Parts: sequence; C-alpha cells; structure tokens
Amino acid sequence: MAVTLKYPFVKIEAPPEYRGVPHINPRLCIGCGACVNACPADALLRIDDYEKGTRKIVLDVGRCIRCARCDEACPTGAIRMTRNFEVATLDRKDHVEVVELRLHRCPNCGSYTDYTERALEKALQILPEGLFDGDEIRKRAILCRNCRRKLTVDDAVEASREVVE
Amino acid sequence: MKEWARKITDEKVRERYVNEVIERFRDKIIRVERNADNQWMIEIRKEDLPEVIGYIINHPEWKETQLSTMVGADERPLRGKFSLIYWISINGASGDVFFGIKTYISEDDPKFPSVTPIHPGANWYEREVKDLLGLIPEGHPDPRRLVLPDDWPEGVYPLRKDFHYTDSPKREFTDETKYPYREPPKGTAVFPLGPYHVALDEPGHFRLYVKGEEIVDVDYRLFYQHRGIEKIGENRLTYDQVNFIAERICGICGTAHALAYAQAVEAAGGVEVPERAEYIRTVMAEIERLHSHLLNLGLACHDVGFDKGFMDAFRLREHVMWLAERLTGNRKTYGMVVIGGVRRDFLEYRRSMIEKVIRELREGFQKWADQTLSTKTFVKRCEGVGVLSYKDAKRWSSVGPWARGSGRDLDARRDHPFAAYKYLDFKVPVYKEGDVLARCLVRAEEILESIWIIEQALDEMPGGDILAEWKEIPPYQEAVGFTEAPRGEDVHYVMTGEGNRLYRWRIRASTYNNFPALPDAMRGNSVADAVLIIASMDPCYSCTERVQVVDARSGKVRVLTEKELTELSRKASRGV
Amino acid sequence: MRLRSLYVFHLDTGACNGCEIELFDILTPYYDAERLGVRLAASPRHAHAMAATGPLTRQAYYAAKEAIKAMPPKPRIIVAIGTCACSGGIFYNGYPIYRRPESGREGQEYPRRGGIFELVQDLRDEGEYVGPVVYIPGCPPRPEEILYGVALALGLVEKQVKGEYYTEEVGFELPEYPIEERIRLSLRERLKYVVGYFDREKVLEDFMGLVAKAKSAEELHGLIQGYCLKNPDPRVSLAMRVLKREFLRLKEKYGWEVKGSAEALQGEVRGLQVSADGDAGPR
Amino acid sequence: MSGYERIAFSFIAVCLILFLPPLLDGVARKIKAKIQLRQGAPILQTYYDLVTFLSMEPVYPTERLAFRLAPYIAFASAVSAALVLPYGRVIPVSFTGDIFVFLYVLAMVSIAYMIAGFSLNNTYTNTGANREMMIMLSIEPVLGLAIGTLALNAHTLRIGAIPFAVTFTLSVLLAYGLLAYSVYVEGGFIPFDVAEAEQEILEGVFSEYSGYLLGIFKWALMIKRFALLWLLSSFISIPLVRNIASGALGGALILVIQLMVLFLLYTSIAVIESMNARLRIEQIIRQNAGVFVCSIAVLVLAALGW
Repeated sequence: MAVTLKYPFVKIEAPPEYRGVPHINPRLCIGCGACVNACPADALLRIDDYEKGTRKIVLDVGRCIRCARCDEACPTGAIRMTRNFEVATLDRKDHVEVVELRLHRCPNCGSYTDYTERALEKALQILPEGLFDGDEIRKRAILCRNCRRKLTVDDAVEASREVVE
Repeated sequence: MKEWARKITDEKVRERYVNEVIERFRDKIIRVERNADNQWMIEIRKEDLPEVIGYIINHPEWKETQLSTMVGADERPLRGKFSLIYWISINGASGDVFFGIKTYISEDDPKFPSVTPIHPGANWYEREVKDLLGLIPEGHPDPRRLVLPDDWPEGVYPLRKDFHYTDSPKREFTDETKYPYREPPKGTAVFPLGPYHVALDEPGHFRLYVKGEEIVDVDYRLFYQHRGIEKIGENRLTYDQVNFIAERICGICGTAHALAYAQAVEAAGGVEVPERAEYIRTVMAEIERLHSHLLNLGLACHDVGFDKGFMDAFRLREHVMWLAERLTGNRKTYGMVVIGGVRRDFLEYRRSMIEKVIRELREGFQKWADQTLSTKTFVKRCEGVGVLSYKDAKRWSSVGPWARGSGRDLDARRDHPFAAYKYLDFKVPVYKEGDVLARCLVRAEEILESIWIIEQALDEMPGGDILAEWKEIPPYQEAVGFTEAPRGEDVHYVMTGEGNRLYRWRIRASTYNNFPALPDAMRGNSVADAVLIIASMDPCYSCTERVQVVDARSGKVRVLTEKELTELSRKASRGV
Repeated sequence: MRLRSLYVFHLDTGACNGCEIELFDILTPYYDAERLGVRLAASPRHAHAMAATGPLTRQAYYAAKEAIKAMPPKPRIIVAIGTCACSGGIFYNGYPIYRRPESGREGQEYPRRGGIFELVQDLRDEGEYVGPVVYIPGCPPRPEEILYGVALALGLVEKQVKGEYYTEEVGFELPEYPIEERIRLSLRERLKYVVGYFDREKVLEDFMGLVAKAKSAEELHGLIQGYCLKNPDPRVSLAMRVLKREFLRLKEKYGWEVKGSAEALQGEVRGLQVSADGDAGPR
Repeated sequence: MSGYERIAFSFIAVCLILFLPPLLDGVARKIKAKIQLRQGAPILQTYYDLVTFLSMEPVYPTERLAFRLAPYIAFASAVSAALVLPYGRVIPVSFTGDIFVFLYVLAMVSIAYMIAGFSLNNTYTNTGANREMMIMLSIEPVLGLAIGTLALNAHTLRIGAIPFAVTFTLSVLLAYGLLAYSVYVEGGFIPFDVAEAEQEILEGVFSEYSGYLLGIFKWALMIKRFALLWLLSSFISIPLVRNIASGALGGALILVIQLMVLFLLYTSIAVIESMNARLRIEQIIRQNAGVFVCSIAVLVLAALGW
C-alpha cells in the first residue's frame, strides 16, 4: 500500500513539540531586546530612532534558524515559536514582522531614553515593593540615564532590567 | 566495565604513555601541562615537530595512534607569537590519551618543518594553516591552496586576529587564479565530476584521470562549502550561540558537532554536566547515527540505480526523523545540546515513543537488509570496489566506518568515552576487506548497536537536572572535545577568551580526515563506481541475513560472539 | 498554463547538507513530490527550476552562476530552500560568503539580505533572465514545507504569510499572575534546568494554578502531592516539587509573611530537598 | 485483406506508435512507485513532461549541425522501426528484406545517440555515447541472430510475416529467449541503462540537450522501446491466435491481444527494474558476450533443423 501523505492537498499539523516559525505578539512585547541579543543568526534586529523616539523590533523569519533562543529569553512570552511552517512566499517582505514601540521620554530633560515605555512598566511591575522605599525608586526609575546619574541614585532599574534580560 | 574500574586502569595506562614520551624527549620538551582529564599539552621547539610527532604516531606498540586534529592560532595579542598544536590520540581501547604537541612560531619567521612527509595525514591541516594564518610548512609535498576561494587575494589571512571577520577581500577571478589542478598523467583523459553532480549531495570538484573507464588518478578541489564558521564563532557569537552554528557545520551529524563543542568548553571551563543530560545527549547522538546511517545506505542504493532500496531505507528513516521532531522540535539540527547540558527533557511519553520507534525500526531494518543483499546486481556492484587498505587508512589518519571497514579498530565512544558511553555496553564492528561492502556492513551493524545503546540508555537514565548552571568560563583555557559522529571522530578544540567569547575554535569534522584517502580508494576502479566510492566514504550499503539470525535466536544482539558475527558477514560478502 | 511538470536541478551553494537531504526526502514514499510532477533533473539543461540551498559561498558562486546560465532561457524558477538560501542564514557575514557590495556586511536592513538572491540580482544586472524566486525558509525546512513551496511555485496553493507592521496602537498587556512577577521569572529560570525551556511553561502554569488555590504552605504541599499522584510523569512531579521548594524559599527571602509556622516550614523544605534529590526521575 | 482494413489498421498503428509510448512509460512509473510504496506520478505524467519540453526553447551548447539533427534522426528511425511490425493482420510498411531494415533503423537510433554524444566536447556525453556504442555492438548481433533464427524457421525475410509463419521447434523456443533478453538489453532497462545512468554520467548524452530537442529525443527513445517490445509482443501473441483470427475482426482480436501482451511485458519489466541495481558496463559486455555465443549455437541448431 502506498504510504504517501496527501499534503499539500490535505492539511497536516506539525506535532505539538515542533519548533516552527517564531511570531511576536505585539500586545505583549515590551521591546527590551533580550531576543535580539540571544539570536545567533541576527534574524532579530533592534533599531532605535532617538529623533522620533521609537524602537523597532524586527523579526525576519527568512533569516531565522528556529533555535528558539528568543523564546527562551523573552521575559513576557511575547515571542513564541509557533507550529506554523507554511511560510513559503515569492516576496521576502512577507517574512518580516516589525513591532514599533515608543521610547520612554525622560520627564526631567525631555530626551529619549534607551528603553521603551513598556519596558519601564514591566520593570516597575517586577520591582520588589516591600524591599525598598518603592515610591522613591519609582520616581527615579523614570528618569533618563543622565538625569538619574545626576541624582546619584543607585541603578535600581538597571538591576531590574537585568532580571528581565 | 564499571566506570571506576576503567578510571583506575586508565590512569595507570595514561601515565605510562606520558612518561614514555617525557623520558624519550626529556631535553626537547619545554613544558608539560595537563589540560583536562585525558589531555596533555607538551610544548616543544618547532624544529623538533617531525621527530616527536613521528615518534608518537608511528610508535610500533601503541594502538591506532592518530592525528586527531591540528590547530594553528594567532596568539600574537597574548604572547606575540603564532602557535601550532598537533593533537594526537591513542585509540584501540588501549588508554584514553590525547597529546597536544604545541609549538610557538614567531611572526618574523612564519615557517615550520612539515610533518606531512612523515605522516601524510597532516597534509590538509598544514595547507589549512598556510591558507588561514600564513604559516608556511616547509617541505610540504603539495602546497596548493586548500580552503580559501579561488578569488581570495594572496597574503590575506582571515584567521589572524587583525582581520575583521566580516571583511571579504577579492581579487580578479581569472584563468590564472583558478585552482592549479595536476597535469593528467600521460595517455589519460580528464573526467570532471561536480561541483554540481546529482549524486554528490555536496559540491566538490573531482578530476578523474581515466583510461577508458578506469580511474588512473584523482585530483580534487573541495571547500566549496567553506563558510568561515570558526571566525564567526570567535567574533560574532557568544559561547551559548556557538552551539547553534556548530550544529550547522553539518546538517546530518550536527549534534555530534554541537556536542564536541560543548564538551570542549566544558573541559576547558570545568563545567560539570548532570548525569541525566549525559544520557540524553547519548540518546540524541545515537538517534542521529540511526538516521545518518539509514540515509547513507539508502543513497548507496540510489547511486547504483537501485531505487527500491533507496525508497525503503528512506521510508524507515522517516520514522526516526519524526521521532527526532517530537523529541527536540526539529527533524535535524536538534538544538538540544548546550554548554552544561541539554535543552529539552525526555518526559515519560517521549521515552515510550523512542522505545516504540526503535523496536519497529529493528524489524523494518532487518527486512530491508535482507531484501537489499538478496539483490544480486546490487551486491555485484559493491564487492571488491573502492578498496582502501589498512596501511592507507592508517597513514591518512582515517576515522569512522570508512576506517573501520579497512580494519582500523577505533571508535571515540569506546576509546575516549564521553557523555554516557562510559556507562554503556556496546561493540565496535571492524571489517578487514576495505571495500564498499565492508563499509556497508560496518554501518549496518552499527545501526543495530545504536538501537541497543538507546535501549540501555533509556533503561538506566537517572534523574536530576538536565542543565548545569555556569556563570563564567575562565579565559585562555585550552581543551579538545571529541565525539564519534556517524562518519567518525569529530574533534573540536577551544581556547576560551574574554567577553563571553571564544579566543580560538578549531573544528575538525570526520570527513576532513577521511577525504585525503579517497584517491587511494578510487585508483584502479571504474568511472561508474566513482560516485559510489565517494558515497561509501560516508554512506554505505546493506547488511545481511546475519541480522535475521541475530534476532531469530534471541531478539538481542548481545548473544552472538564477535567471531560468529564475523563469519556470518564473511558469508554475506561472498555472495548471496 | 499551469506547469504540470517541474524538473528541478539542485544547486548547493555551500549548505550544511540539512536542506539537501530534506530535498531528497520529498522524493521518498511519505512525501513523493513526483505526484506533483516534480523530478530531480540530472543536468541544469533539463531544469525548469533550480532548487538552491546554502548561503552562497564565494567558491561556489562562479559554478552556481554557470549552472543557472546553462538552464533553458525560460521559465528559470528559483526555489530557495532553507534559511541560508533565503538570506544567508547564520553564516551571512562570514568572510567566504558572497554578498553584493550594497548588501553591506553588518547592516540593519530588512528583509535581511544574502543567499541566492545576491546571485540572482547579479545575473539580472548582466541582462540574464531569471524567473521568480520562491523562498522556503527553515533550518532545514520540513519536507512538507518544501512541498508547500513547490506547490506555491506550481500555483496549487495560496501563500499564507504577510509582512506585519505593528505599532503601539495594538495595545499593551501586562498579564497578572497568581504569584509575584519577580518570583515567577525566577521560577521560570529555575525550571530551565529541570525540564528545559520547552516544557516549563506548562509546568509553571499548573503550579501557579495550584498556588492560586492554596491558602497556606501546608495546603500547597497537599495540592502538589495530589497533583504528583495524578500525573504519572516522574519528571513533571520532580519539577513541581522543585518549584514548591524554590517558591517557598523565595517567599521567605523577600520577607513575605508565609502562612504557617516558620519551623514547620523549615522542616518541610528540608524534607522536600531530600525527596526531590533522592527519588528523582525514573530508574 | 480489404483496403479499408489496411488503411484503418495503419492509422491505428501510427497513432499507437506516436502516442502509446508515453502512456506505457507512465504506467511503468506508476508500477515502480507502487512497488516503492508511494503514490507516484499520474499515469499521464510523461505526456505532461513531453509537452512542457516540446514547448520550451532549447539551449545550443554547440553550433554543430549533428547536435541539432540527432534527435530528429533518432525519432524518424524509431518510427520507421515500429512501422515494419504487424498491427493486427496489417503491416504498415512491408517488403522482402525488411528484417535488415528493422535492425538497421534500430541501430540508427543508437547511432543518432552516438552522433549527438560525440558532437560535443563533454566527458559525460562522450562516455554516454561510448557506453551506448559498446552495448549496441554487443547486443545487436544477438538480436539479429535471434530474429535470423526465427526467419530461418519461418522461411521469410519480412519481419512482420515471421510470427504468422513460425513453427515451434527447440531452436525457436531458445530464439524466443534470446529475443526477450536482447529486447530487454537494447531497450536500456535497469540493470542495463548504463548509457543514460543519471547518477553516474548525468543521463549521458541527454545532459546537454534541452527544450524541444530533449523532448523529441526522449520521445524517440520511448518509441524505440515500444518498437522493441511490440516486436516481442507480436512474436508472442500472433502465433497464439493466428489460426482462429481471420478478417478485420480477427485483426482486431490480434491487436487487442498484442496490446495486452505489451502491457504485461511492460509491467513485468517495471517490476524487474525496481528489483535491480545498475550493472557496470564491463559486467554487461561480459554477459552479452556469453549470450552471443549461445545465440550462434541456437542458429546452428536451427540450421540443423531442430
């Protein structure tokens, strides 16, 4: 008896363990760039624009080697390996997913920081409330690096960002 | 043998080897250092290279000594000099020792005496350091370009530290810069093979010098697939990321490479791997061997036009691929091995999946082997073809089934036990005929051995973590990692560096040691068999009714003694 | 007219063999591309399509160029199989890899450049006709993935992906879990060492479910015992126990009030350590 | 025999010669696929392949006329070879001595193949041509002797008339065996397909052909295979029914049986093909030499009247 599968005329699902193409859930992404640092193939890019105050996280599925390192690194579960594999196309632009996020603006000096608004929110969520004087840290965390240094505050956000990354 | 017993005997044996070398070359040795459990680094002056290496490799009593790898490094930022290390291993289950014979070479006089005239196996290694580092082997019989593309300018050496990894200088691609092939011998015609030949699954150019259809001599130009992986690994990627490029050195035996790399770093950085991870690594390595050997046996059938055998082998193999996909998330490039352990665990349902698949595979494979070896035309094509003598296999430092088919008794899994192989029991099939059929029988037997290894590993798999936590790897530590890939021993050398990056990474895939021996196996054969012989270096044929006997008696391979097996396979090789 | 016959010549421009073998694989019984009219051609002269794999090394470049030029002038479809052929893959900026000068070698461009398209573009610049390029990413692509790409080239299926550009407008979610985010992240990290990155999400989810139900450390202990009894997988049970130990330790470390007396808890933690290390995993 | 019958059957013959071979090829492919446990190409796939090739412009690697003409020569020769065979009771082209013409035009197909191969300075095509030549030289005499033995028995030099007149003796039975063997080898089926070996020499001469030239060439080779097998199937089927078949209806009966035997032959060949690996050229030559000696012995037997 022929054992041939009917694919592509009949759909086939990849097994649940399959590492398919990654996909970014834009509602969860905080633009921390952990995935960009983890990616061995440079399929993920972080492009900051301090003029416009935006950060783009770019995922090119056509460069992705599907090692799932991004999935492993992402603190919010925004980037996930899907089970999808039907991504052949004639146009490479179809392979690109971009998430554009706003960079946080320092309320003190008005310049853009090197983290997004969402990353800040996440950092504040992680911050141990009972451990220090929360309000004090919260006040300082939202400042840009220069202003914070000026205020000679210990780098709580950095510490929490390390946890994130 | 239990692990502790092996360790004690090993330690004594090792001392004997090391002491003998030290005694003999007392006045020539500058420094001796133990890098890892089984690795000694011996520093000598460059003038003494041929003598010391020749002594160890051609030692009449030491079994299956072998040039495992050779590393050239640009240590100018550290010591102002280049370095060369010849890694020589002792095999044949007679002691687990790696000698690293190291020497420094100054920039002003970048020459060193070539070892190739004494041991031809050094041929490629020395040409490679000439290409990539500009160190010139004096007295090398064949100093042509080996690795770099034809349009690469002279005098630019990509592995030097002052070369930026993304640079890609070019020179005009003209007839003059084309690779200088040897002049064909008198009265022969040139039969080019490749780079794009349907039956060679990778590009490489062969020139067969033929009389009629008989091959008189062979020349080749390879490295169409040179991708500068070492340089990328030393510059762009961090320790953890290198695993993934190591896996992509070869899409078929990627895990063996990733494992060799991880083990090298673990040895250099003193990372302890949890036992469970070692077992999982072993199972993955064996699953890879299963699919690789089935692939190779299938392709051998394809190369002689026996498509039924090809299709059936691939049909069997597909189940192994599906298994791998469910265990690791991908059919190949498993992405399992990382420094310190593995990335996915074998949950209970995955375990039972493996058991089911290998049980079915054993049955299916026996049927396949039966059918293929009863195909007369197929056996006729393989017998007595592409004979590689033991002498040639030894002098080229060949490894894997290619060497074991020619009577070399070496297998890194047994001789230098890594991962969980030290706890497991298995045999290393060796055949003396040296022809394509012998290589095939080695591979076929190894499939059964692999199934047996997996069964044991699943039975004995311990609990605990699957990944060790490691924070920092101390810089400038050297070590080699080695695995037995389906094609033979893979050796990775690492020198750790700063900033979470490697300082030097040297990959030696098994084919690197096997390929130079190919012309010896091809001479005197027919053009029609050229592709088959090339394929048999890597893939092979079938096995025989012996397999059936094995199973019919007991269901376990263990019961047959080696002698019985050898006799049975002799029968098989004499004709069906 | 729809192509009912597709002779494919395979062109390896420096790939690792992963894609090659998957390409062979689509001819074998389970996938059998022949039913779509696909056959591997022995010579580029017969080929309607060129299946390119590999990141395009400089040494392979010249031969590859000749191979494409040797194809009949039409249709010359290029099928880029694998991530390397699509964009250069992980090797994209190594020194022996061919890249056009304007592709740069460390750029931030997207879609990422590299692979067979560099050669196609060179040929087009020279005035050679080269047909459409079908990109099939994957490392290596599954045989189904290649079949899908081939079917796409033959016009049998529709393409399913589309580039996406999201901005802040999609909205932001910061999910809340039954346990503090910092502790969740720590536990998640710890699980990587026990069951690996893949299975940890499921285990952690189950664990948080139990934490949400439990009102005290004792109750949590009981719930986890129950869970382990129900779940026959010793690895998951082990992970659960490790999680509980870590969870209680972290709670304590950050000075939270832990229900139940401190002494009892200490004893329990010690006991857990023994059980987690001792009888772990199947023997 | 009426003129109408002649015209009708000749027309059918031409249609069969031109359009049946791709179908047979498709059937063979399907059978092989089934043996390999896969679905396989549609039965009409070979037609699709031919149509796509015929609609494509070729690339000319050389300016030589021989390269361009070879496919047409092969095609014309193959069709001519098929035309001297019986279709039902009708032989489209028949004259005394057409045995020699049949052997000659059959050889012409191989010669066209060689012309093409040697018109290029390419080792693959040269090797392919070389192998084709060696095979032809080693098997054509066997084929000739086998047909000669039968002709001797049937006392006719018209190839189409032999099956209507042959009587069964020992030598004839042996000659049938030789005929079957030589048809199989000459047809270039595995294990004897060394001249077009894909993995060894990239389909030999075909490696430089493309577009419609390749289409015509492949078509020609399929027709040649058809002619060879039609010869065998006629020789098997006609003696079985020649006594009961008369008139146009009898002719139709013969034709149907011929077709049935043809399909049977093709099927069994497909089975044999998928169960074998390709031999080396020197192995084939050695084997054919042995068979040649046998065929001389058979001819001697026939001459002695056995």
